[in-house]
Amino acid sequence: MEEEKKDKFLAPENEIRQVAAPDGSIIEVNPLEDYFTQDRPKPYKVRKGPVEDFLNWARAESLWVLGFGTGCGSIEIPPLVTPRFDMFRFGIQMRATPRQSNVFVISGYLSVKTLKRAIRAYEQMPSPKYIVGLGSCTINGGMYYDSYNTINRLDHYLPVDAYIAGCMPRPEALLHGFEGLKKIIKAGKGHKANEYIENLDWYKANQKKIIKDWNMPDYNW
Amino acid sequence: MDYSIEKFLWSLLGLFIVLNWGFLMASTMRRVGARLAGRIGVPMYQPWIDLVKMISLKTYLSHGVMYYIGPVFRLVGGIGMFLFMPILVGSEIWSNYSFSGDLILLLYFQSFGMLGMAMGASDSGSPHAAIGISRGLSQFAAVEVPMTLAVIAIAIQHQTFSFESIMQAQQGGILNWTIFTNPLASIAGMLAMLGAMSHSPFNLVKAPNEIPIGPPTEYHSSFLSVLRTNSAIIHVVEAALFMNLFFGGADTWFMYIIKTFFVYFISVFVGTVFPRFKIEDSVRWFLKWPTLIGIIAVLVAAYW
Amino acid sequence: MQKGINNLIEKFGASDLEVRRPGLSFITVENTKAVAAITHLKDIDGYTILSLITAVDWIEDGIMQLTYLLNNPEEIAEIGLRVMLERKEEAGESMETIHHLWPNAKKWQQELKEMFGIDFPTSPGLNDPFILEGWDAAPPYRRDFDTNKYAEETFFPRPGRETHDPAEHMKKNMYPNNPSDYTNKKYNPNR
Amino acid sequence: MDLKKLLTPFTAWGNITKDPVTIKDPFNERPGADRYRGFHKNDIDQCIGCGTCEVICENEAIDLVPVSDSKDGDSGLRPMIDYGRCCWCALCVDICTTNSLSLSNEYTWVSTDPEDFRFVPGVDKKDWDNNEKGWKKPDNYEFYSLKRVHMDELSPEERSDSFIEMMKGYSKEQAQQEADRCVQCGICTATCPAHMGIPEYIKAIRNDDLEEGLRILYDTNPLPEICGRICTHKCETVCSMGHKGDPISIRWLKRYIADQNPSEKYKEILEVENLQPKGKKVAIIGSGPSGLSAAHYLALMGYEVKIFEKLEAAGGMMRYGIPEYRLPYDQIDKDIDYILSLGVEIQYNVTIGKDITLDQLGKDYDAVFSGTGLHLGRSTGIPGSDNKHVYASPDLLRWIVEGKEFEVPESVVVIGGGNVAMDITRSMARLQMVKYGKVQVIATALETEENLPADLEEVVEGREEACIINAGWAPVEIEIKDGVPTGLHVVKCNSLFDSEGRFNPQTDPNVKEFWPGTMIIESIGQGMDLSYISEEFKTKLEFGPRGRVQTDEYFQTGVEWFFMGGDIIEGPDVIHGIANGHKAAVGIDIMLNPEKN
Amino acid sequence: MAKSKLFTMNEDRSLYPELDVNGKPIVDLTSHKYVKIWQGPQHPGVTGNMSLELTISGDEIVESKTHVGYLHRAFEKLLERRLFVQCMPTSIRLCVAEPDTNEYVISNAIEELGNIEVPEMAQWLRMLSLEMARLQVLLRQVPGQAGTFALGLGYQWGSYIRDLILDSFEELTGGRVYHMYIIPGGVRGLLPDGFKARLLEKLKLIDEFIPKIDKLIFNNVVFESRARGLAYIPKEWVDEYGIYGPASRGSGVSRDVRKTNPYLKYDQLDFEPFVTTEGDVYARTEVRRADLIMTVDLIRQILDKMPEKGDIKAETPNVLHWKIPKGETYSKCESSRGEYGMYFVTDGSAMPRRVNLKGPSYTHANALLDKLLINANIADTAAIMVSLATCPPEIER
Repeated sequence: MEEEKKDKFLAPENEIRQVAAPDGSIIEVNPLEDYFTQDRPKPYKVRKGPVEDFLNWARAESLWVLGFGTGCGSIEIPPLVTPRFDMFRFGIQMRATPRQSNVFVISGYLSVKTLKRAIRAYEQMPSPKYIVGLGSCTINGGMYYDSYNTINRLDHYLPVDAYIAGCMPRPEALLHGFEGLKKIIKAGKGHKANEYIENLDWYKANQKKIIKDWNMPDYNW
Repeated sequence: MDYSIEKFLWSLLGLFIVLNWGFLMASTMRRVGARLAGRIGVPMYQPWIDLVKMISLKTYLSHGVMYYIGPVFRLVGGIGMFLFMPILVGSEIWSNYSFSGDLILLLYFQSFGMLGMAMGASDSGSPHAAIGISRGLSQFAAVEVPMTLAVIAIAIQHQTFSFESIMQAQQGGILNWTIFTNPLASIAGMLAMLGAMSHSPFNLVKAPNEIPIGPPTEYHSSFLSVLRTNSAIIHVVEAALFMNLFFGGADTWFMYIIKTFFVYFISVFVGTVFPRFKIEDSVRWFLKWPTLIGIIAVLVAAYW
Repeated sequence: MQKGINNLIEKFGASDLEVRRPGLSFITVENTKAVAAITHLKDIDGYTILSLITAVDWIEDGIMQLTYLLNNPEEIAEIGLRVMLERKEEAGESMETIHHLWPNAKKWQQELKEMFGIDFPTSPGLNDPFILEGWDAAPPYRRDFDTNKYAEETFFPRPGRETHDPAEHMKKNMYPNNPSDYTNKKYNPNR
Repeated sequence: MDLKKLLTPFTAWGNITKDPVTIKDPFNERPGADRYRGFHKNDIDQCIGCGTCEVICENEAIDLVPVSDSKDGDSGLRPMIDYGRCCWCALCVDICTTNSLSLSNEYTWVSTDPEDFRFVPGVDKKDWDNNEKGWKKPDNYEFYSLKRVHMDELSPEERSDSFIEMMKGYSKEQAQQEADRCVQCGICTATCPAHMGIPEYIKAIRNDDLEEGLRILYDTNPLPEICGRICTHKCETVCSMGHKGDPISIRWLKRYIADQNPSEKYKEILEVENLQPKGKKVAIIGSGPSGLSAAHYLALMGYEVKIFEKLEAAGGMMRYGIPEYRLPYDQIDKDIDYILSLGVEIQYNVTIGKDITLDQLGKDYDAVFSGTGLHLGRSTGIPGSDNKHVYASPDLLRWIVEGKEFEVPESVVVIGGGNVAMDITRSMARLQMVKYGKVQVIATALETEENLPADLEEVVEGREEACIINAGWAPVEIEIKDGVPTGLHVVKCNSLFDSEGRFNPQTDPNVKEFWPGTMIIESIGQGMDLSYISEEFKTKLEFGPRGRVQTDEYFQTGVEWFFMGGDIIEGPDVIHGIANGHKAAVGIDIMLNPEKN
Repeated sequence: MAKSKLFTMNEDRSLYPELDVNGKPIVDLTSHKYVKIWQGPQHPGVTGNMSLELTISGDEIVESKTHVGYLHRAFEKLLERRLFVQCMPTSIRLCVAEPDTNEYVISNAIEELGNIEVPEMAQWLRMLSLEMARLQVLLRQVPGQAGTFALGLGYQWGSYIRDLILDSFEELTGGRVYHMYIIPGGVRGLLPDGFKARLLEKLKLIDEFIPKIDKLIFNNVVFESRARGLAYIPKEWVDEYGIYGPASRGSGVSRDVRKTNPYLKYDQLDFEPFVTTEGDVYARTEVRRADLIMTVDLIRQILDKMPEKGDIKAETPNVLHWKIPKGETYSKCESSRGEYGMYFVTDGSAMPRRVNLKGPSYTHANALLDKLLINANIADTAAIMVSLATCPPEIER
């Protein structure tokens, strides 16, 4: 039954198929296993000492935010990169690709469909990485608490470092949130990424409970 | 050529200065752009923090050997350009490893990093990187044409392929600069520089609007820090290249900094107020006006 | 406007005309004649714009109403064409497609199929996922789908909240032995 | 290539000379606007915990949590807001019935813990509690009507010479409009002595389901017609709508339900066809509200009930103490007839203690309930009050009902400012109008104008009917000339209670007045008559302050089978009587069926 | 550039994969001639959280498919369990860029079915908030069009003025992005003291801003070369594909609900929507630029003609149990993107029976965008999307 259900949602490009190798032999390819790694990620070592403090300081003063507007909160991101609020002066910059970002602003509600992409983007970010939950929706469902398509509690699916209250939070509130995040990082507490990896099974179980077509590897490096 | 340790250390010091100047220039230019928009912009020291942060990030990603080597190639390209070009004119200490045919080598090194990047990026498996690389290579090929023509014109003018000689020939007054002695070649070269600097309107390679970041899409943490280091070096070195060719080189570090800043600023000056070209437009553009001017410059240099 | 409505009534037996305001009327057409009526409105009466297609689930009456809103830009008039389909318990009502009249119609029909379970045979890409991904419950816009229940069961609402009804709370604190509780529940079996 | 278009973009570099427009200190420089919808504030002293904010919140962000004791008009609950739900739309502020809730212009709250974002504004201290700015409900903007729907009434001219009921009752539209104003908080239910399901029956009116409304009424109150007219409506004093505007006319809405249901359909609506007889008998002394209420609920429980009434008709004070223009007799009969139709027997003209002793009753019946009420008028005891032309209001009111002949003088002075005083004042005014065509009645009250114990509308209507009502005067002496009073001497009364809240009127003897009148009516309260209880029996009862018999929660006295309720225990008003009777009925059932409980 | 050539390019698919009977291209990805890439949802070039599935050959798009649903919150379902007044906070979040149109259409539908007459003062205030909302959108959109070609300077300037307009909104309504100003029966407040003067002061900034972007954007040779002839929409498509607002006015079809079905007090204002026939991205940007100027003018007119005082809200039944008799209506207004409508059905209960929102993006982003992207360069996707002003939340709702 479980298998059947899984197959139902498998995208065509992820189906097990036979391909011709360059030498002419036919081999079977299971994209989900062969093209992606299924290895469990390992938590990184959290060190202590002045060097680590210095690195934490650098991490805090150079926040690269992933440009992924997951919800309506993303409307307040442009004011932050434009003259009025200008977050560049605080060392906060936008990046277009998850590989180069270390802060993920979940801007408001996450539909199930976006959650899947958000998980993927989050897992692709290099550690240590941070999540800022924006607005009521990430805390307890907010406006859409009774919608069948939006999650209620972000912390069940991704580890969240800081929450900002508001709907919409003003740009200043966002800057406050980043300031708060900086404090957390400088205090050496910004290691939620490890928490995610240590509790991966719990997170994955939660994620899989609502993402019905789990046609992606368990962990996206 | 002198292969002593002392020489090597001097070059290393030069590299260090150039690297930091590159970072400083990058943040300065960003602040200038920000001011134009009405913003304050990044702090001056932001690139260094970014660098430390990028190194501090953990990596557990593998895309294959070429993926690792790509940034190294790129850096080698940048450092190579630096090493084989004299820094200050007439200075033994700051002459680096320049030799009589270094101009040719430099043109080669310009493409070296690009090719390394191409291999690394295509190994990263991201289609955006592949698109970016194909754009980069085609634009580079187009830029090379006016660039080479300008270099040839200058080489003919000065009858040498040595930087040192070209720079020496421009000493002794502002009017001796190539830009005044050979304006056509200079124009062709400067237009090519706009392409080489990867600034708008010729920055489709990295166009974050359609292909996020382009070739380095998949690069992160220390890989990206290598790329960042390289781009800091290469911006200064590229600027120095054009400074040496057209603006008489520099005889002191102060002049070096001033002149590279201005040469680099030209590309920023243009880039800030123009949107970017599509790749076919930019290729067409380079093969049209700059190339035409370059050919004329070569003809003028050869037959006048 | 009037001409189009007259045509609908005379040629297609439309009924239940409701003039909401000058320039906007709603009218019911039988489902077998609907596509013909829409084609007539588009090609002859000048209702060239399809503003929307949507459905209303009248679960009590066993009716699934389809509304086609057509706009006539020349006369500045809009007609909402109601088509009453027989509602089925397990979704799967069927209606003729109009994607040949407007290219956008196929998207609406795709959405109706996904959200209401209404079938439009031969409409291209009808079964492709449009909005939902991996949805395996009933079509969510049908009235019998309870979104609050689904959300509570699926999305872990944050625990620890408790509310008090003022009247109940005051009763508990101020007059726990209300005689009417006694007389109502214990002694009057009719209540 | 257009050279102009190549060069003009460079003009943008002109901007380099301009300073950045960035806000230098984004955390302090730009506070929220005056109307900004930031975090919640709540004036908890003003808040009554009505929960309307909870109902309007579309995000279910508001919970009501207990923070203090419940008391009349204050549920003791306060809104707790979950900022994991809130969307700062401020509908809760706009609908707040007391205007206690508002928003500040503070807007930053960052936390690592998602559980942090819940707080009770006003109780959990926050930085922004004293923030003046922020969203408040705009003027001229309400989510409901603050004005009570006016009930049609007879004009002063029409009513001043007749005892026809003056309030005409609500029409359907009026009733629904009035019912629409209710926010259904349920604060009133606790205050109502009978704890009637007020929000529920108002909802029934809105839904135009009057049969359901009647069922709800009879859950707690078997005399809706009567209560719908003359109830003291304590509920309206705590109505949450009364904080910003007029309270809901709960009493008139109750009357509307009762009026609209024809008496012949009552049994069908109330589904009382098949009552199961229990074979036990209960006697009830007095057919006032408490007695009737007890009889009703006992009858519903299947007891055989018999009422002993001293007078000729049932209703007690409701019939004999309240003038007809407020409570027409046919409406009393409607309620009483229904109760009698449940099988309740009633015997008139029986005086307990005289015709039958209480002990005998106790032997004949399984239980006895006594609701004999307050029928003795109290006297002020001032000089001249022992004159025979100085009357007590209960007697006069009863005479009017009974149709007893007495002389209506041209000028009357009434001592008292309560509802009974108003009743007698206005009744006398009517009688004068009939007889003389003019009115000269002066009512004088100790209390000041604002604190008059009578209902405001009684005072207003009385004045419309040309009665003079003077507040803040203490009676000193009744002047008697030739054995007939000529008037009342009064002095200014400044305060009624001392600093400790004890009754201690302070008068100013220098400010004097004289109200002329040939009849003086004392209406300052009533006393009970317990003469029907033998002295021997009294020894078994326990007496408390003011001579009242002490009972337990279910109005059971020291004698197991003897229950007492109504005005003699609590009150005096109808609704307390009804509540007492109801509870006593429950107590009797508990006593008689211990195995069931 | 000759647009007729581009038009035929869109039609001519001889170089590119054949189409099967369903109009689907036959693309063999294993031929290495084509690459399939996804733009979005995590992608800086798409407008909002949506994605495009592109099959490309080189830099040229061969086939495009729009994917939406990343922002689906089931508004229409949620509104079925909200009281009428509770619909307001929920429905304004339908489109974050311009929430006021949502406020208006749903209020208007409720008032129409509930027979509520809105006081005159409230109508003027509503109009003011609608126009201010349009202004703040256009301030981003006009220079934002150049931003899609990587000329971000104008966008930065425009955003600054937009922030100032949002400040005005904050003063007027108490909210920066979600205003919650229009409410069934009226609006939630009069103009604050000195508001008029401050707003007029800000409008002067826009007067200075327009010549600046004229020089930077409209007189920019690179912008012109990229925007001219791009994504040409012929006049015939306007009805067929359901194209509204600036997109239709750029193709020579004047459609403006404010003119055709005047609502509020628009009939008392003097304005004429700008129409051009070029039909390309440049034309649409020009239309928006003209709209920006017109909106500034309209706000001045409104402030001028507006009464000083008046009722802000009609008396409605108690919102907690306001029931509206059975009925249906389609309430519409002109948003910055075009006709914005709401189909509203009531059934006599206290909650709507069915709400269906129809924003112009629904038709723009689906069939039309797919068609316009064929044979376009992937570098132009962002520009085409922005020129159509696709707003994903109003597609999936």
